[in-house]
This record gives sequence, C-alpha cells and structure tokens, in this order.
Amino acid sequence: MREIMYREALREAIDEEMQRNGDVFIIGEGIAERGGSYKVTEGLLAKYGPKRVRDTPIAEAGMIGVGVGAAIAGARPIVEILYVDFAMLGMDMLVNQAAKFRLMTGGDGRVPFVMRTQGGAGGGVAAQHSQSLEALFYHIPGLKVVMPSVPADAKGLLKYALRQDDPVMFLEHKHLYMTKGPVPEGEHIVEFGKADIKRPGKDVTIIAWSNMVPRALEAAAALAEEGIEAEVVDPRTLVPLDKDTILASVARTNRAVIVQEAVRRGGVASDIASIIQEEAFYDLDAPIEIVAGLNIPIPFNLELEKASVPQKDDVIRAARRALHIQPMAIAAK
Amino acid sequence: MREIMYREALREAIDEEMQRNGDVFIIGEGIAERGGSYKVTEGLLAKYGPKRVRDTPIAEAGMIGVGVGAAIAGARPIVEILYVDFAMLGMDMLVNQAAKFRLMTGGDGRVPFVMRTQGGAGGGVAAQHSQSLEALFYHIPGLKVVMPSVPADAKGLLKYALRQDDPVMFLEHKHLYMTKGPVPEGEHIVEFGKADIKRPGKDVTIIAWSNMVPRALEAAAALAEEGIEAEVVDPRTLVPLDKDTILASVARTNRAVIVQEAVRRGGVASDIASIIQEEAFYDLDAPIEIVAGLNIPIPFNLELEKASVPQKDDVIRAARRALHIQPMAIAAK
Amino acid sequence: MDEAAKRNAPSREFLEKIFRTAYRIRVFETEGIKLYRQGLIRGYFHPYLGQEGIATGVCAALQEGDYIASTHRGHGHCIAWGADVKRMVAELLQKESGYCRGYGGSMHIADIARGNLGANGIVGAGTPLGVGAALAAQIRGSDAVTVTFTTDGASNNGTFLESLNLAAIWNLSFILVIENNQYAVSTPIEEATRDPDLYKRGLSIGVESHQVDGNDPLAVYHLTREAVEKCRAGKGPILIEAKTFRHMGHHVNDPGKYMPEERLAYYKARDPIDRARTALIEMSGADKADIAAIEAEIAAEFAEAVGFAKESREITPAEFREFVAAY
Amino acid sequence: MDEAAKRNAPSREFLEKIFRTAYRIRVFETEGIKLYRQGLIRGYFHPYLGQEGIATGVCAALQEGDYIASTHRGHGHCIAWGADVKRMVAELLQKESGYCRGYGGSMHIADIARGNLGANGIVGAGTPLGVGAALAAQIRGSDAVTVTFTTDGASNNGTFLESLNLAAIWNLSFILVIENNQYAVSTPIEEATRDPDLYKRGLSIGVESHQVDGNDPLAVYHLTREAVEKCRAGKGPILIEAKTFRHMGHHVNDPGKYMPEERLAYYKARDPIDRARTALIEMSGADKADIAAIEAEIAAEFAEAVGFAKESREITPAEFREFVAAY
Ligand SMILES: Cc1ncc(C[n+]2csc(CCOP(=O)(O)OP(=O)(O)O)c2C)c(N)n1
Ligand SMILES: Cc1ncc(C[n+]2csc(CCOP(=O)(O)OP(=O)(O)O)c2C)c(N)n1
Ligand SMILES: [Mg+2]
Ligand SMILES: [Mg+2]
Repeated sequence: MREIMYREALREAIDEEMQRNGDVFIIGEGIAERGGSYKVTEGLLAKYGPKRVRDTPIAEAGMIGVGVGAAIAGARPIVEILYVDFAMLGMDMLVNQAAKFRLMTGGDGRVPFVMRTQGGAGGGVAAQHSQSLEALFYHIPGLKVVMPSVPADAKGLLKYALRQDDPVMFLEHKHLYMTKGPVPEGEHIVEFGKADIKRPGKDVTIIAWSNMVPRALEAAAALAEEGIEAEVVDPRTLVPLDKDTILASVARTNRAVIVQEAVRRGGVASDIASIIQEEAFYDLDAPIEIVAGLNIPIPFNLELEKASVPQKDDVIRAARRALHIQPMAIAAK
Repeated sequence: MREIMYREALREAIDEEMQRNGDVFIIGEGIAERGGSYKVTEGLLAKYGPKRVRDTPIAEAGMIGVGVGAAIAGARPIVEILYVDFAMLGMDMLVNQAAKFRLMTGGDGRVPFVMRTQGGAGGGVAAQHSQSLEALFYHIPGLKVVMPSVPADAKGLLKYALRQDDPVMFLEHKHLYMTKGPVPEGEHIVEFGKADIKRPGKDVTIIAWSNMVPRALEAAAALAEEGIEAEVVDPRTLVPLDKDTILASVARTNRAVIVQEAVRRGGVASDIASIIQEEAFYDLDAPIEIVAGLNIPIPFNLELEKASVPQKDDVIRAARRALHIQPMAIAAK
Repeated sequence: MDEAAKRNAPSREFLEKIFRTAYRIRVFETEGIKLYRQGLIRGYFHPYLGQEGIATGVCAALQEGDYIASTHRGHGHCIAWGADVKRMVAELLQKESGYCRGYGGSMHIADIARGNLGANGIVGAGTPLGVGAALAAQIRGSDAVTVTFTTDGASNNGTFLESLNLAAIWNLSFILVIENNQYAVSTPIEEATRDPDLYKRGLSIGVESHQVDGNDPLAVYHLTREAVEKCRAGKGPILIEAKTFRHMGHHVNDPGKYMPEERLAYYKARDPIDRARTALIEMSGADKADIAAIEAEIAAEFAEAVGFAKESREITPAEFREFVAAY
Repeated sequence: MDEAAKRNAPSREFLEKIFRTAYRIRVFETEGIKLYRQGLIRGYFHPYLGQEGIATGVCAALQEGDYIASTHRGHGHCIAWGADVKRMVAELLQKESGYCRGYGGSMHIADIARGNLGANGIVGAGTPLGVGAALAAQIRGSDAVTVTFTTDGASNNGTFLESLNLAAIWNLSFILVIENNQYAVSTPIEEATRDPDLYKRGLSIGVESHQVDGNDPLAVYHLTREAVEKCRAGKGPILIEAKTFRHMGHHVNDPGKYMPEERLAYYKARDPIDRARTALIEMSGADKADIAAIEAEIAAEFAEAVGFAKESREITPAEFREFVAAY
C-alpha cells in the first residue's frame, strides 16, 4: 500500500468527505489561504471555495460556538483549533452547548460537529502550547474523543467522525503530522470504539494512544530483546472506549501498563486503570502501572520538557515492574 | 460549640480574612448590593465598601482573568462564579494563566487567587446548572481543589485558601449552604491535604467529598444496622490529596468504595482508585467500588435527575459488594 | 402597497396575529407562575412579562425556514415562533410529551425541527449558535435569516463581540436582537457598562445597528422587517437594540425590590399587550367583544394545555436507560 | 515648561533614551534571530522588528511602580521596560540565569518584581491580567498605571470587550495599547473585521480612545503621557490604537510572503529606529559619532549578554525535582 503522512491522511479524509457531502465545511485560523499551520488543509480552498473553507479571526470561543450552531442547524462543520490549549477559550461551547444539546432537547437536537486540534509536548513551545488535555473532554458526557496514532487511523477515524451526529473532539499530535504509514485510498473507515492491537504479545498489556503508541512500540521492541513480549493496545478512541479488547488482553497477560503523555493526576489512564481493576480484578497479577507526564505544566527547557513526559525507558521500567522484575535483577542481567 | 450554616461559615471566613488583610477583596455577579445568590457575601459591602466588594457584569472570563491579574500583582482576590458550569467560560484563564504562571516564571510569579463557586445536581436546574466539574480542575497542575462538606471545614479551608500563594478552586455545593454544624469562632484554620475521618469503622472505607459526605454517612448509618462498620473518609481537598490517610484506612479495612457526584467517566474517583490499586494492591480484598453519576448531562425531570447521581442505596449496595455480600444474601436477610 | 403605506394600514389579520401572540405570552407567563407557585414547575422560571412586544414583533417579520435562538428568558420567543403551548407546558411539567421530553425544562425548550435552536441557560451562548445557523444557511445557499434574541447582560460578554464580528466578516443573514431590559438580575445596566446604548457596539465593528422601543410590537416588527429584507439581500448582519423593562423580578422567586417604582410604572404604562390591543382596536376596528373573545380563547387554550400536560406521563426508567446508553 | 513646549524641545537625555531603547530592541531581535537560526534558541520567536516605536514610546511615559502586560511578541516590551538583556538572552537559551530560569522561554518572559506581568502565549490574555493589576492598584490606593500591550488579532477576541468594559466601569488606571500591525499571522485585518480602525471599539463602551502612528516613538510617547496623566487623575481607562507593520513574517520561520511589498516598503520608509535616530540628531544636535558610539555600545551589550547566557548553566535535575514537588 502507498505510504503517506499523517497530515496527508487527514487532508484526504477531509477532501473525500467534502466531496461526498456538501454540508461538510471547515473553518480555522490560517486554514484557507495558508493551508493551515500543519498543512492539513492545503489545497482545500482552491478546490471547495471560500464558502466552505474559511479563515477566522482569533476567536476560539466564537469559532467553536459558530461551529456548534451550524451543526445544530444540520451542517457538518470542522473547526480547527491550532493548539488544544486554546480550546480552553471555547470550553463553554463544548461543555455546556455541544455536549449537552442532545440530552437537553430530549434527543431531537443533534450536533454533528468536529473539532480538530493538536496537543503534546516537544520542541520547546512551553507550557501554553504543549498540553495533552484529552481528560477534560473525556469527562464530559456527550463528547466523543478520538486520538489517532497512525496515518491510516487518522484518515479512517476522521471520515467516520464526519458522518456522526455527536460532537467529536478529534485530537491530533504535533509530532505525528510528518510520520508516514500505509493508508488505503478512497473509502477507508475506522469505526469508533474499536481498539487496535498495534503489536501482539502475551506477557504484559501496554495501553497507549496518540504519540505514546510509537513510544510504546519502541519500548515493546526493546522489551522483546529481553524476552518480554508486550502487547500494545491502541484504543484509538477514548470515548467510546473499547473496554472489551483491553480486558481481553489483560485477561491473557495478567499485567497492564497504561501510558499517557498527559499529566498523571486525573488523566484518562487513571480511568482505564479504574475500569480494569473493577472488571478484571482477579486477572491482575500486579498493580496496574501508569506511566504519565509529571504533575506540572511543561517547561520550556528541552531537558526539563523531556523529563516531564514519558520516555521509552519509563515504559520499559514500568513493564518490568508489572512483571515483578526487580531493578536489581535487571542490573544483574 | 455554636452551630451555624455552611454559608454563614463561608461568610465568616471571608469577613475575618478581609479584616485581617487589606489585600483580600471579592468580586462577582450580585455579590455586593444583593449579598450573593447564596447569601454568602451578605453584609460585606456595608462593612468593607465598594472598593473591596464589587458586583460585576456577566463576564466570567473577564472576572476570572482580572482576578488572576490582581493576584499576580499581589492582591488576594476572591472571584465568585455563580455556578461551576459557568467557570467553563473562564477556563483559559484558569488553565493557561492561573495554573501555569508559577512554573512559567520559574517560580517568581505567584497567583494567590481563590475562585469560589458551587456545583451539584438537585432541584431541577438541569444540564447547565447541575454539574460537578472538580475533575477538570484536578487534572490541571498548579490548581488546588477544595471541596468542603461541613460548615467547620468550609470556614477553615477558606481561611487557609486566602493565605495561600497558589490558585485555589474552592468548590461549594448548592445543597450544603443551608446545612448546619458546629464551627469554632475566630481563628479556625483547616490546612490543605489533611483528610478527615468523618466516621470511623473497620469493615470498609468509603471515600466521599462535598455533598456525598452526608450521603455516605447516611449509608454508613444504615450499614451499621446490618452490622457493617464503614469508615467515611472525607479528603476535603482533592489537590493536594491526603493519600496517606486514605491508604492507611484501606490497609485497615481492605475494601474501598469511592463516592462522587460527578459522572463516572474520568472523574476524580477513578484517579483515587488508580492510586489505591497502585499503592495498596496487596491490601485489597475486593475491587475498589466507584459509585458515581451516570455518564450523561443532568436531566431536568426530577426523577431522572435523582437517577443520575448517587443515592444512599447505591452506596450501601457498593459497600456490600465490596464485602462480597451477595444480593441474594441480602434479600434473604 | 409599499412598506410605508402598509405600516400605516396593517391588515386586521396581521394586527390580530400580533395581539394574539403577545397576549398568548402574557397568559402563559401569568398562569405559568401560578403553576410554579403550586409546586408543579421546578427549577428556574424567568418570566418574559413586559417584554412580549419584542418576540412578537420580531417573529412576525420572519418566515418558515428561518431560525431563532433564544435566552434563559425564552418562553416568549418560543411562543412567538409558533410553538405548541401544550408541549411547552408539558415540558415545564417535566413530561414526556414536552418539547424536550422533560429532559430540558424552561431554560432549554427548543424546537429544532422548526428552526428554534432553543432557550439557553448560559447567558450569551445563543449568539454564536445563531451565527452558526446563519453560516449553515449561507453555505447551503438558503435565504434563511437567523435571529438571536440576546440581552443587555450578554452584551458585556465576550461571545457578543466574537460572534457578531464573525457574522459581519462573512456577511451573514443574521439579526441580533438585544432585549435591553436594563437589568441583569439586580444589577442595573448603568453599573455594568458606561454606555447603556448597546447598539453602538455593533456600529464600532461595521454592523448596521438600530435602536427601537421594545414595548411597541409594531415598531419592532417594522424595524425587523427591514432588517430581514436587507439580510435576504445579502446585507446582513444587523443589530437591533430594543429597550424594555421587566414587569417583575428576575425569576419567579425574586421580588425585584431593587427596581425603582417610577421606572416600573413608566414601562407598565407602556405595556406591550395594551399597545397591541389598542392597535388592533384603533387600526382595524375590532371591538371589545372581539377582544374578549380572543382573550377567552387564549385562556382556554392555556387551560387545555395544562390539562394535557397534567395527564401526560413522564419518561419511564426503561426509556431513560435506553437514552443513557447512547453516552 | 508646559507639555506643548516640552514636546517641541525634548531634552537630549530623553531623546537619547528613546533611541537607545528602540535600538536595543532592534539589535536584540536581529541578533536573536541569528541565534535562533544557529539552533541556540528553540520554540517560538516572534520578532518585534518594525514595531519598536510603540514599546519605546509607551514605556518612556511610565514610571517605577507601574505595571505592564505583554503579548507573544513581547521582547520589545520587556526591553523598553528596562529588563536586563543578559537575563533575557539567558531565558531564550533556557538557562538558569534567565528571567524564568529557562522554564518560560520567549513567550513567557516576565519580571514580576519590577511590574512586568509577562509575555503571553495566549492571544488576548494580557488584557484581563493587566486590568487585574490596575484593580489591585486601585484597591491599594496606589497611583500606579497599568499598560497592556495587545494586538489587532486580540481585538476580535472576547477578552477585549470583557476586560476593557470592567476597567471602564471601575474607572481603572489602565491603558490598553493595541499594536495594530494589520496581520494575525497571514490573515490581514481586513479579513478579520469590517472596520480596521480598532479604537472605535473603545468609544462604543464609553472609553476615551485614540489612534496614533505607532512608527513614531515620540508621538506614541506624547499620547501615552497624556493618557497616563489622565489615569493618575482618575480618568482611566484609555485605549490607544497604534498603527504599525511587521518588518518580516510572523515568526522567525515565516517568510511572510503574503505581506504586500509596497506596503512593507511604505512602513520600512517610516522605520521607527530611523525616526528615533533622526529625532536625536535633529532635535538635540547629536552627531554621527555620538550615534555610532551608542550603537556600538548596545551591540557590545548584546554580545556580552550572549556570552553570559552561553556560560550560564541549566536547571539541574535536583532543582527540577524540588520545583515539581510543589505541584
Ligand atoms: C454565563 C452566565 N453567567 C451567569 C448566569 C446567571 N444568570 C442567569 S440570568 C442572569 C442575568 C441575566 O441578565 P440579562 O443577561 O440582562 O438577561 P435578563 O435576565 O435581563 O433577560 C444571570 C447573571 C448565567 N446563566 N450564565
Ligand atoms: C488564543 C490564541 N489563538 C491562537 C494563537 C496562535 N497565534 C499566535 S500569534 C497569532 C497571530 C497573532 O496576531 P495578532 O494578535 O495580531 O498579533 P501579532 O502577531 O500581529 O503581533 C496566532 C493566531 C494563540 N497564540 N492564542
Ligand atoms: Mg437584562
Ligand atoms: Mg497583528
């Protein structure tokens, strides 16, 4: 299969869905004339014209709110927010409007709205441009939360998102845009709520999403050299969450490591851990390990930034702990 | 000791701290002339004048932002937000400014800012006026999260909050304002990070905060009639969290039930569960039970509202499950 | 007949429609408050009493296919938009036959199918939502106009600037109607902003903006009609500030003591219902009996709605479980 | 000497200070870009090139005890406020001796102790923060004035309306300086709003508002001085829109091809550094040698700062662990 970049896969999804459905449109800062800060929307203005591809002023609450309104009126907006950090300006529209509309209207009102944005640390963009905020959306009933780790999932999930009637927080990662992978041409759909086993293994289950998937895979490769076969499970969508695949994997391996870039306190990893211990308590041979960001804003200094988010070695160490391999033993090995 | 209402305890704390420190001031919608929607601020305008007690327009982002700015400049603002739901309008100021300022300035910048607000369901105020959103603040490093359940804690914690140099999310509960309890007069301080055992017991640990504390206590009383001695632990502050008291209790009881009014998915209960299973795995004789709100916005209909948040019986059932008491057995009893 | 002539000689049918709408709102609120005091309605109830002229005049200038978005004080907009009073009362009584099946209540009544995007419990939120509907209409090439009813309070909120500015740069068919009732709960507008003439804010960002007496349903209608026509001709958005005053406190349980008596008396003397009634009598020749018949009919309609709502059932636990499963 | 006379005959000392400040910013940005291209600076770097006249003129009108709040394009404000260039460069190089010990970087340089509330990575956020500082000053009975530097882009953001309105109702000693450089990244202001004269938005909410040529440091100074005096007399807040233009793209890696050449040429011909230099020469009699000496001194100062920064150490893991423990 041809290999394309994550950002190209996203563009292809938008392009195909705009072609397929005249109700799909996209707004965002610099997404039209300039093709977007991550070049996801390059070429769309030329192809679909200024009605359906629009630049906006710097007004995140307004953009998101207008998107939600358009969705309520039956259109299918994509609102691109440059950094997930800036989505905080539009939280009311997400939390109190988009997420609640369906219930508040007794089911009649639907909000086929997609917010695309990106998060994650790396490159010294500091505390206000580096967060991983999926937990905030995850906690709000009514929002779907999608975090693709590879180009094929990016395309398939975005196409699926654009056919849903509920608001979708589509969270990309700044470090994945230029990563490449095989992506089917044309109609390629990845349904929500279906985890993907990115690497099979029998000794320990590593659950990771977004940019932590490549990191978990590196760790798994390193663990394999020690004879440990880690299974890497990528939920792909956090809401809905594919509990079945996670629990089935843990039932096989009896050990779980959850890796998230977001800070440890109150992250999605905690929730997944709470589910595993609740539903697979008797499967577990060791405490569930959570590898997560430190409980701090991301520092500018590159070394400190690196120290603030999980690295390959952190995952390896956690897997060993889950397998009761003492640091001593490792050192001796 | 004299008994006063939760709202009176809050007022006393503000009053005493305003008296003590001329840098303390309060702003909010209707808090000055009208004395606040919950009468917490009654009388303060007359006593401290319009410079330190101010009504604001309906501009939550502005109010919070202005409070944060004043704090950076060394004052000690209290910003009252009518409903925690409305704090979503000011999320950027909380998440990207207040919480991050200390780190971004390498420690020089401090933000002695207190946001007082209230949450919780009850009384048919529907989806946009009923949320319990502590998990959103809990996940943001740099914010302290305080949730008093009784008048004495309300006073002591608020006084302590007004002497801290970091931003505090002081989350009250709409159903607690008129509850009464003993409150020491004058200097009464409750430090952050010290859980309170609201009822001692040896069979099961029930962790609950805010309005779930009275509910947990009712459940504990009912359980006692069945011969089950539940210990009710109230963390009082979620950030910082008193892990030690929680873990020590679980080490004694070997069973934990966590009760939160907020929705189940991604709530603080999940995080506490993740900590207990991580640090007290071998103490646990049963999966940690989480009793939480349904994963939906709160409906208007009173019956549905009630069905959406934990009730006494839900806590009782969870405690029994944690003790491996089968529903059958109960029915037979 | 040109607009000016029409203005001077509106049809009896039209005048009757205006009066009926305004009066229907008045009855709904007055009787609704009684139901509230009987404990049949829970949660918040923000009466539209005194402001009926605005919803009435604005909605009379709109047509099928248009959209409206409303506020926490939304009953009037809903009724003026032609909602079924039965389903409204049923919603307030948290019944399954209500507009939101009892899930929403007073602050969330919506009628999506017919283009009412709903009341809103968040002050200011209706503005971006309305601009969004106008954007959807523009993208679809429809000539629909969207009206957001908003408030003086919301005009000091960031959504006001952000969304009206978006509507302006995109030339959307959007009309923002500020119901300036001069209070946000107990805070008078003079304490909330230096310049209580809110239409100026539209001018400052290049939006055609007007001020009107919100207690005059016909004046509101005529101004809105012109605005609607301009919008359909691609000359939107337009801002209309309608000055008005509540007849009572902020919500049912607010005595509203802070409202100065003379000011209240001034506005009560300019009651929009009286003006609609007088217009109907003076401009179309309707007599007292005609009026009495209409009023009786509307009262009966409300009584019937209460009966309907009381007899309606609530959502069952099974239905609720099914609903919850989607989350 | 009254203000008008002073305006025509500013002292050599004053003119030299203006030139030094403007030139210091110019050197900082020009040389800083080189460090960036060498890979010594990471993350974002938004040069203030072309806009130096604004920070220079505004800060010259302030005094110790006043506050400023800045933007993502904040180096110039920081320098004009008298920051130590050594500690600024050290911050950009993520060193422990930097203003934020390397935790903040370009977008977060602050100097709390001296009343600089900091640059900000969130467009528009400096406005409420600045209003807050002004509020704190008022409560304390201090006569401090707070200036927030903001942008054309931020003027379409809700924080603009909300916070300026709060400053207005509370008569705060607050000056909002909009640096209207007519672009938000690649989006021209004409596409972001209908009326590019942003000062009108202040007028619409009753705030005294002015427009000034942002490329003229002395004009900016004089206008700000008047505004500061009014503020100290309790007549704040005041809005100043300073028109200007960037000399290059949005950040170091943006070629800025979308900026029309003639417009760029127009503004480059009105370069604020040239104007400050010319003023110093023409109004105070400084000669080429004097100028050359100042320029050499500032260049040396920057070179020294780079040396200082390079030799400085980074935060140690132990220090970091201690820092983290507070969270
Ligand atoms: C964002 C937000 N802040 C505060 C409230 C609480 N609240 C409800 S109505 C109201 C006053 C509204 O005044 P105004 O906007 O002028 O509308 P009016 O009630 O006069 O119709 C307030 C403060 C709210 N619902 N939403
Ligand atoms: C709230 C927010 N939205 C978007 C951005 C991304 N961003 C950084 S600078 C910029 C353009 C800013 O333009 P303007 O406000 O006019 O300031 P200028 O760069 O011209 O100084 C944008 C969109 C941001 N930092 N913050
Ligand atoms: Mg009002
Ligand atoms: Mg700009």
